[in-house]
Amino acid sequence: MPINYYIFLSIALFAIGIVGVLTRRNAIIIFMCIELMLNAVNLLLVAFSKMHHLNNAVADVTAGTDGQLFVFFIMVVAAAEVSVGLAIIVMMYRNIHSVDVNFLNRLKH
Amino acid sequence: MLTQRAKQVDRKPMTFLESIYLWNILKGMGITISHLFKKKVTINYPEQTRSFSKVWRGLHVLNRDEAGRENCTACGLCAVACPAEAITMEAAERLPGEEHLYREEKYAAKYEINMLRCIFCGLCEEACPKDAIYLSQSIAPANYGRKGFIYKKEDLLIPHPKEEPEAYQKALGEKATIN
Amino acid sequence: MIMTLIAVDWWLILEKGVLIGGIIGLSFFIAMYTTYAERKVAAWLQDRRGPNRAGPFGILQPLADGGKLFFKEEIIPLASNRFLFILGPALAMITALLTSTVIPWATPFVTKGGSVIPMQVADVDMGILLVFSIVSVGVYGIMIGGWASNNKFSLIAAIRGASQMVSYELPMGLALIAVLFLTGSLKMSEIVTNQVQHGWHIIYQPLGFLIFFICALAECNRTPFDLPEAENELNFGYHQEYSSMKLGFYLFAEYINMFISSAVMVTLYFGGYDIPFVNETSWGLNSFWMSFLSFSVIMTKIAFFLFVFLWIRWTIPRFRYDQLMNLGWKKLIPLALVNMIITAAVILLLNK
Amino acid sequence: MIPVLLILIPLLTGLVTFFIKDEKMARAWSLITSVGTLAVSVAGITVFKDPGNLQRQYEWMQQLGSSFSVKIDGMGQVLCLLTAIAYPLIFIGTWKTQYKKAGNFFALMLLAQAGLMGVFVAMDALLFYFFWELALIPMYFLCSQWGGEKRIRVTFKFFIYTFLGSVLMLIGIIYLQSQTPDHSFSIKSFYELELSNETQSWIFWLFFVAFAIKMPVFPFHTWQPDTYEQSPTATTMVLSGIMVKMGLLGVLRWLFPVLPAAAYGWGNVVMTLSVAGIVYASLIAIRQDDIKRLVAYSSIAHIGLMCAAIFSENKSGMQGVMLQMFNHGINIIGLWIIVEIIERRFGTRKMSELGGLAQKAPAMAVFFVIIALANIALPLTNAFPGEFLMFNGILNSRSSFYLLFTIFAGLGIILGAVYTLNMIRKIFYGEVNAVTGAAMDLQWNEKIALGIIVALIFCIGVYPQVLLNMTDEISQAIINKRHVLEAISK
Amino acid sequence: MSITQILFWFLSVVALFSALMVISSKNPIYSVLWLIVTFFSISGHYILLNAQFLAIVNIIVYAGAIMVLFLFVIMLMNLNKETEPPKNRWLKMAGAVAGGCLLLVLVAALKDTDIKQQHALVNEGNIGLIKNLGKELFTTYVVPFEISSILFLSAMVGAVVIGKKE
Amino acid sequence: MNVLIISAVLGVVMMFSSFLLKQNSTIRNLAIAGIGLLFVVNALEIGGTVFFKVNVHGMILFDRFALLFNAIALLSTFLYLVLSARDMEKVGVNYAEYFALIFFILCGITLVSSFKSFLILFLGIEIITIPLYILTGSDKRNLKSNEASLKYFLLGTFSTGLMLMGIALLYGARGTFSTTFVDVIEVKPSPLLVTGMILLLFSMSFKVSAAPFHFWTPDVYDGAPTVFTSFMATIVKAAVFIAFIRLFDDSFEKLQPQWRLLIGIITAATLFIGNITAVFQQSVKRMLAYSSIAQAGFMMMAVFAMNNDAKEGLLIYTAAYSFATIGIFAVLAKMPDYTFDGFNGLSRKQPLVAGTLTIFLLSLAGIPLTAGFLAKFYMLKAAMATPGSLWLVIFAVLMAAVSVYYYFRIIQAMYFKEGDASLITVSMVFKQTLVLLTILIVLLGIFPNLLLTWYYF
Repeated sequence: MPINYYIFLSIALFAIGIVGVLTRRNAIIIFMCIELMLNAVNLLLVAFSKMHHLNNAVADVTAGTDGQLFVFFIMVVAAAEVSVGLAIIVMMYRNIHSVDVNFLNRLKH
Repeated sequence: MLTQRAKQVDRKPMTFLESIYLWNILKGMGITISHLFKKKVTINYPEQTRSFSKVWRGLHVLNRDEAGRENCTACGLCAVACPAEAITMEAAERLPGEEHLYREEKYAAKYEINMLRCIFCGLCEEACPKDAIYLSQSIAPANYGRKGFIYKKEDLLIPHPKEEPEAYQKALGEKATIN
Repeated sequence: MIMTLIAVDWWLILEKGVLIGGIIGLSFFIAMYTTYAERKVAAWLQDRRGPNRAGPFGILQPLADGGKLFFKEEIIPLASNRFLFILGPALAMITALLTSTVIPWATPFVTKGGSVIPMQVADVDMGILLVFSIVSVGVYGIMIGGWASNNKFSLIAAIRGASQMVSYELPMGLALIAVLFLTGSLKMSEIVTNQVQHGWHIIYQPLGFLIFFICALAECNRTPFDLPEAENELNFGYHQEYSSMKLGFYLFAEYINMFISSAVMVTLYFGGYDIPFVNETSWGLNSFWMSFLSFSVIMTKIAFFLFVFLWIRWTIPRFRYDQLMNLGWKKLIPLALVNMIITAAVILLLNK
Repeated sequence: MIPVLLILIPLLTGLVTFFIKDEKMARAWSLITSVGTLAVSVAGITVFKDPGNLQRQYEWMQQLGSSFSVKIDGMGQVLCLLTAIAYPLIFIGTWKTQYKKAGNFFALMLLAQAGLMGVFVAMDALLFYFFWELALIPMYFLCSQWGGEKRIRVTFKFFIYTFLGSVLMLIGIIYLQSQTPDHSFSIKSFYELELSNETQSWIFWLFFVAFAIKMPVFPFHTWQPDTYEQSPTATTMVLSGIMVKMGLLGVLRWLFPVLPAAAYGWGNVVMTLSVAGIVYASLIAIRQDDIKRLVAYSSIAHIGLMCAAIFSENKSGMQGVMLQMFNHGINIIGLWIIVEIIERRFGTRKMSELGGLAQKAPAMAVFFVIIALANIALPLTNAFPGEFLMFNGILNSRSSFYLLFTIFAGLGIILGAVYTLNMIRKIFYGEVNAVTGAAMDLQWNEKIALGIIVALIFCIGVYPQVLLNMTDEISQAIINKRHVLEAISK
Repeated sequence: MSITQILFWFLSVVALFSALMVISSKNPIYSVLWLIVTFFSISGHYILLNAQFLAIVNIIVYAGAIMVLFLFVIMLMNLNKETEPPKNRWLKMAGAVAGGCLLLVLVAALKDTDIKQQHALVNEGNIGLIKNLGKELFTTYVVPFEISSILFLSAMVGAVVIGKKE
Repeated sequence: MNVLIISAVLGVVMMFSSFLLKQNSTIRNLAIAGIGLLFVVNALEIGGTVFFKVNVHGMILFDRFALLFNAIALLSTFLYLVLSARDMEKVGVNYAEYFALIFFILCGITLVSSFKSFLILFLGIEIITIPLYILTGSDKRNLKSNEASLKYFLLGTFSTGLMLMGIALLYGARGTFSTTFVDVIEVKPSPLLVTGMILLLFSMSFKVSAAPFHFWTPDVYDGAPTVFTSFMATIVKAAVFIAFIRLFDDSFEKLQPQWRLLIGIITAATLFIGNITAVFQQSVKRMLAYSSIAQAGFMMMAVFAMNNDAKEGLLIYTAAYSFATIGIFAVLAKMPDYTFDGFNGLSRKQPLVAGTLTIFLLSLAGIPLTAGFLAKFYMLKAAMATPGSLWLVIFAVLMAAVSVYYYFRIIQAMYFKEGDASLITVSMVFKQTLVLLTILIVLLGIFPNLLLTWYYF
């Protein structure tokens, strides 16, 4: 597959994620859109890793492995982030019974 | 204490081995598996019925004498004795020419027992001076409506000893031998 | 386009199709008869006889049950979410069936032409991990169903079930890692081959097996971990609003899960299709009988495990929810970790 | 060693003063130490004036190219002497003024003195900047803490103004440093810089704004009257008597020789501003009723004259400025002392409420008149030679508008005479009213202070040669440097 | 069109469509479900790229753990109803436009990248298999691996701090 | 390496201490001793003693710059704990866990100050931010704290997403995650490279709260418990700046034409927004938040200039800024009233505290003889060395002059206004530490070589 396709696909996913972050008000959905962004990155990294593998496999059999490992690390971190993030959201919900980010304006005054 | 099976409750804190329950679970599983090989106590009911005890009180039967005449004189003692007030009846005068049907001059034109109320205590049997009602060894079959549980005289009457002797004998059951 | 179609290895597709069909059929069959066995075993353990009316010894009972479920009225609650309400049981069923893809059911079958047909739908490199991934997705069936019912008991049950499954996946995976230390591969086929060569893993990993087994119970929502269906607390659990075949799917999915998890356990710890103490390859059986024999061996082992599932169900009372979580997080996970570390240490020592 | 001592004595004694709780003690202690500083300063001029004593260099922040390099040149001598004299005068003159937390007050005063001394002797741009700010901070605290009602806002304005100016200067300093071949901040490297005309011209403003704010020159002066008015008088004395000289010194030492082409190019503009400032400040001063504000505006006018004289770019002007820096400091301190007395005695600074003081307090009247006349540069007073030299300088400047500048500057002098005499008339003559009725004459400390000032006024008025000798060499050097560079830049 | 290409386009369309549904669904539960679909299609892409390990891990971690948590939270909060009050339409539009612009900019920037002629190896190459990844992970990348354990520890402590009732 | 490993271990120790140790004071002392230990081992590493020889495969490099910054961060943390550890008790019940999180953050700080691979950068930043989300929200009953935490979390993860996209694009262009730039840049660099670089720039700006990505900062700093605001506004922010400059120094130096102007604009915007908005604040805490943005603008100048002076200066800046801000926050945490008026007349009640506070504020404002001046001086000097940057420098000093306004408001309140501000009990140690901080600031302000000699050791 031409690498271009993967670049555009993941950028599109990334942009969709960003649009979600910008337009939605529900904290959980915003968070999900962020996860979507991370996944777009993951896809791109894997595609690149295979690209580099194709280019450099002769010189280095493991060429491109690092890209996939990075994806692995991103997943690991995302898992940790989710646990913390949801804990925060739940804590918030316990207090104000809403996850609407538009209510997050108490700090403004 | 009588059975000597009571056990003092042990509230000591559990040791580590106890607290993982493994041994106890295995013990329990041993108990259950041992039952796999035990004799099954179930009876294959319709094919195989369980014999009733001698004193079993089953469905009511309105008795006839040897000649097939009804014993009941509609005296109402059974209805009075009934603690559940399940029995109602209407009396009628025996007309001439009906002597082969009824033993006495008075008979029950209508005799109903509401089986939903009846508690099968057998007091009606005790009260009857004519030996007209007794509790057999059969059980009330299931039914779809309430109506069906109000047993009419026809449902209660014992088959005619002359016309259907086998059915009569069967309905009589072991009661016959007692009497 | 045509060239592409021609280029496809249709024979392979056919072969796999047959295999898949066979396994699905087998799964259904086993599941059906596990319901029967459940009742039978329950009866036996309680000194009863169990179903014996439909057919000789009641062996047609599952068919009767199925028929009954089929012909019952389909009720979809008005306030429920219609699409998800249907999706729930479907997902449960799909995930339950998918798991069987990587299990090697028998020794490979060699045709006359010399081509080898593995008795395994796909010998994936990730093997056991695939099972895990599918199992982890299986949670959705329960959650979606429970939520879509729009009934708080269902919801609570669904959440209980899901959290239970998520929690017990961890010790399960950790216990598994110790096995993977031994085999050095995630491929199911290699795991089995390794056991054929070096003896069953249960010898090396008794503790690991125990943990795995307990987790398998929890994953299948079986007693003593059947909290999602705790009738006396939650009416009927997450499938309370379900009726007819949708309910049937849930129930079936549970039994299929039992079957598959037994198969996985057998494959991982009890040598898969291996017959213990003998070297069956030396018997000189032809390939078909060899496959058949190994298949019956694995099925026997699975049957044993299914029996153990049932046996446990009728022995041990249900856990309380906090006990369940305590067991999972505070006992099993540390235990599994210790097991893992010890295994690793021993392997390192022996290799030195 | 002398310059280091000049900085260290007030710095250390100032820090000590923070811990003196008793007011009397603090006052006496600071007076003694300031006299000590004066002694050192005088020693520097008289006994130990060999270069080895007047110059010191220590390693400090070599990586940045900066060193602790201090030196007292002729201009430094004048200004250090001024600072050293002024402090005892201030302390004596305000001996009776009560301060809350006097320890802190005097400590800050001494710290400011250390900063001022540092500015006057620093021969390293970064060091110069350090002391520039160091002098400012204590002044800010002094004005804000012990000042009048509106002190906080006003002094804050003052602070922001000066700070803004100084950071702009900092940019200039950094830029110049980056241009020096050895990446050094030393004044020597700066002097050796040869920058293009365009570069010079924008850096000029970075520096000049800082100095102009400090002096203050006409459009940058708005902080000054308010601050003088609101500050405690002792602080005002430091501000107007010594601190404004920082700006002048900056122009003379750091601007002119370093950026000669720009100074030449912008000379007309600056002179125009200065002269406009003279007239403007004088006109406003005439309208003032508040003595403090009047003196403040008169100070603007005087400084404007000095600034104009600097940019006249000849030796006469330069020397005049250096002379006048000293004289202006002395005179204005004298004025402030009297203003302080009036304010303390009568609780008002409004001329319209005063009157007839000559009868009640003749000694004060005498002193005041002398000082006021010195302020308008009557012959025989100290300001006369200074102003004479400055006018001479402006008249001889190579600016094509020299005549115009001279006329307007002269107009400023005349106007100065108008408001000064008017002030004298209003305060000391006329009817004695309720406010001034209970007036009493000067007390011993005021007499001492004013006596010294008047003595100085006359001494220098009669024999300014002492100061002229000191500044002769340095002003020549500045001019020479300029001429050399002008030749190059042509 | 080979099978691979067909699969690629199919998975891409599914991924994009479901991603769009994630951000446009009114009901959060649907968003979660659509997101799961997206993850599956991305996993499909991984398989296409023969990154099997990542495909599986993606499902286990994202679909199997992370999204379950999301679903949990949403269900427990009972957000199934349309709780999101209508946002300022202009703001929404602005967000969409901003995102679109970003997309455009990125696409424009990367349109003529020098590597556009290059290909990603599909269906082949074994670097995505667990053996290779594992070897690399536990030799070269062992330090980051250990570091990520610190990350997890901190997340764990954090979740306890936040979640524990006082 | 010493610090990285030992602080991770100490974090675990603190985790367990929550149920092993009963006394809060014991936990606190343990933590402080731990930081002291970390400082010592870091000093040993500077001296060449490395306890752990780990093959990092070129992903981490503990060079002088990193170690020196670690020393600053550890010293700041040490002082911070001495000053504020007691105040953490008021935040919530999980006393030991807070310390554990701080130790974990220190791990992250050592990582971001020494990374040589994007992977480490990513992990380091996450290790820093994830505990910070928690600490921000640790005052669970306080709605503001909750909100701050959520806001911080959402925006933080969002920026992480941007960063990862940037890293991915860079990987696509170069095929490695190493930050060292070996490629020869052609006349027109690859669009992938530039796009990735810009995304990284944006996300790093997010993390250091540079405008226009700063908007989370005031809310988060305001909402977080003051003790933790202190930590995150100083040490953490400084660490991320170190990462920022390291990243751009290592990776993107050759791309300078592409980013110089952008960073210049970001710097100017940060300075402008930070300073101007700070002027209008009524709450000191919020003012400090904006001031931290303003200071970030100055620190951005180091990235902008990217020369040796910038690196040295950033070290000084981090030290100066951290010391001063920690001190101010420590005092603020003891104040019952966070408005400016709350400080009225503090000098009469607590002359020593007010005095030290004044020095801190002067340092932040950049008055000479304090470290803050030299820090700003270095920044200006570094920026000046880059051609065509005069506008930025002039703008920066103008903004510095503006900053004086709001810093001096506190001084005015303390010294010149009437009022009876008082602190909640302060111990002797607290005061002594404040004095120590003051001495450090002044010493650094006069002799920056005390710090910088170690850079060239």
